[in-house]
Amino acid sequence: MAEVARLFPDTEETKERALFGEAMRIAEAMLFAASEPLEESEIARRMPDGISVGDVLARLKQDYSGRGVTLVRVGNKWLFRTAVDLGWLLSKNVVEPRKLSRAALETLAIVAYHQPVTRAEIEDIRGVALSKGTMDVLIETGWVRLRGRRRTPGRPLTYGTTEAFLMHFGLEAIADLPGLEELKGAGLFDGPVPQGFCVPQPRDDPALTEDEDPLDEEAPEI
Amino acid sequence: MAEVARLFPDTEETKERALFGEAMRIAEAMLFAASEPLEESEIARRMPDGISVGDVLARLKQDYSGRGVTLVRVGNKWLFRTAVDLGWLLSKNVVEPRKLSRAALETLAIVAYHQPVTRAEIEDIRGVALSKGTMDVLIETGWVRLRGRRRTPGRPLTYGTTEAFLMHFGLEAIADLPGLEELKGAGLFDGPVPQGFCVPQPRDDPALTEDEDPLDEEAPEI
Amino acid sequence: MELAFEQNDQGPGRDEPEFCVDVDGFEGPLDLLLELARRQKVDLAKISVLALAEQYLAFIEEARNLRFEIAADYLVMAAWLAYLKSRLLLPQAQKDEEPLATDLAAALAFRLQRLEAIRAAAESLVNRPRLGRDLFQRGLPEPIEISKSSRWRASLHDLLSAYVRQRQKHAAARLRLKQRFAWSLTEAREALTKLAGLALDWTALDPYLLAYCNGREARRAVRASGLAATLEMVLQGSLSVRQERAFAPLWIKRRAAPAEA
Repeated sequence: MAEVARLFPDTEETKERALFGEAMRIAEAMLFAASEPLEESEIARRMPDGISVGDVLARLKQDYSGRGVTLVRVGNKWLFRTAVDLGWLLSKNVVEPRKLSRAALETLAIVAYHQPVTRAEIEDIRGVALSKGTMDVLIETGWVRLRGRRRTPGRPLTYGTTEAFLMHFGLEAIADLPGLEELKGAGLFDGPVPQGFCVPQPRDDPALTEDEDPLDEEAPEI
Repeated sequence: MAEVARLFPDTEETKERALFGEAMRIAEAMLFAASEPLEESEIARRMPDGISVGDVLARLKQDYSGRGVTLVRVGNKWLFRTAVDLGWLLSKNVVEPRKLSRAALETLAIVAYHQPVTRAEIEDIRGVALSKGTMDVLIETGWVRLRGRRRTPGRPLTYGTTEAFLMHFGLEAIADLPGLEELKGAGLFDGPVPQGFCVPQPRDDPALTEDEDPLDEEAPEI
Repeated sequence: MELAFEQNDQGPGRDEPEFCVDVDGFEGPLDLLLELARRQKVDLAKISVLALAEQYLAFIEEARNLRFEIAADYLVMAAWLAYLKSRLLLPQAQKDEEPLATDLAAALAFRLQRLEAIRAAAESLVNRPRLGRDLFQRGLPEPIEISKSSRWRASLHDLLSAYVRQRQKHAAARLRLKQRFAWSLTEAREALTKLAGLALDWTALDPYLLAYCNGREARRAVRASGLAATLEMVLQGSLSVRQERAFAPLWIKRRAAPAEA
């Protein structure tokens, strides 16, 4: 046989090349259809006689390199996988518009006008306890941030608004929040303005106030 | 811009080629990752600007022709699947598709070739009444669907095939039905019997035909 | 008659299996006719409808002789073929308003052709490479990950009216109502945390709590909230509580967290 091969080298080579091509097709189809990564030995079992599964897989891997899909080896198993840099194709970002709850909106308003403000102060103004979730939601919106800790017993956290807050509500600066007269003018009061009603001058200066300490290094308990 | 391109033809061409290559990678990754056939428009949405999705898919299809996995088109959708001749390799651990009864099979063929078609027309071709179960089985396979109602007395329901039908039988379009040309050539679609029943060509266009009404809102009686 | 149709249940006494007739084996009279036509071994287009009609009628007759129950469909077809046969045999009347017998025969031949064609089509359809049997989809699809993010909506007007609403309400409430004394659990916890920080040894709870009280109502509220907060802290392991007997004063003591110990 070896002699024959020497006599007709071209024919033999062509045949072998065809066989190798067929082996690659087989491995490709098996890997594509498999519902889990395939053992190399599993693929080897389907290879035509005399064809090395290692060669086939190496060649296939090379063929797929730089493509949208790549052939990867995990331990002794092989699988096709989306090229790493194309991962973005497989994720979809769905933005859901959501409305703030009334409690969150009211809390946000208090934070805006009264910042830096503590949870206890917010509760005092609203007259009801603040549920844990409300503050979480406001922090999630990116409109409220932890500023520091009030220099009082218990060192409660202080809250303030962010730049994103200004941006969302179309304010150039926090001082643009309307004062009492403007609020009245806007017809937001229904009935007479209560006695002793005053609107504080809000400030969102990033610098801490005199009675604020910086946040601790530890994870803050919000 | 065109002038610049003339000045630096290589650069422009190289750039475009790179962009096209990237588009091919994207289409390849999307189609590989998908569990269901993808709408061409879905792929088009992810193409870089100025790249035709049709060109990309045609090229990809060509690149994969003769391989273990091939890119095929079904209606307006595309999918990768294993090459036909390699079925033997993969059918080892496969659940045999449900075997259809002779009645169901013939009914399916009639629906495929004569759609949109009514139950009475099916019965006329087969020369026997259709048992209720037969149609139910076909609808359950997902290959046959209710299309609408024929605009004739009694407003009978019309049936047609689905995309799943095309996919299951490896057809790119309904016009690829085997033997369709012979059947048409033999004039078997437009004989004198039954009266007024003349279907020049099977069509599974979702749009209703002129003599079809949409299905009623009420639950259809199949 | 040279037709031989298999029958599942052959009578024990019957010696002529060739004559076993099983009408159930056919998908209706047209199917039976098609089978009979195939026996003529000619192109269906050139079939002798007369011969076919005679064969069908003979077949039905045979079945009746064997006392098989024959479905109405088959009998209707038999009646129609008997009519067709007589029309084909008799000369065509001049002013006959009925369709020509040859047209009827052609229509029948056409129907048989069509049925045969659709059968062949069905056959080639199911023998196509089929998905899940010969063709396979991606076995390991990579799912699209959908990450949901919220875009919060609120207008400046919403914000301002929320502010005014509560400030107004609260200001009004302050003027009109004498607020009922309440000591929230949070407050109680804060106070107790402070206390527990000090209570390295057993400390009586009551005197401390009573510091918050002025009046019976307040006393009750403080007791209730204080006790609830105490129990919560005991549950969390930050406090130990002791009571000598029912209604006796409560003693509390800070409990070191295990990690610190």
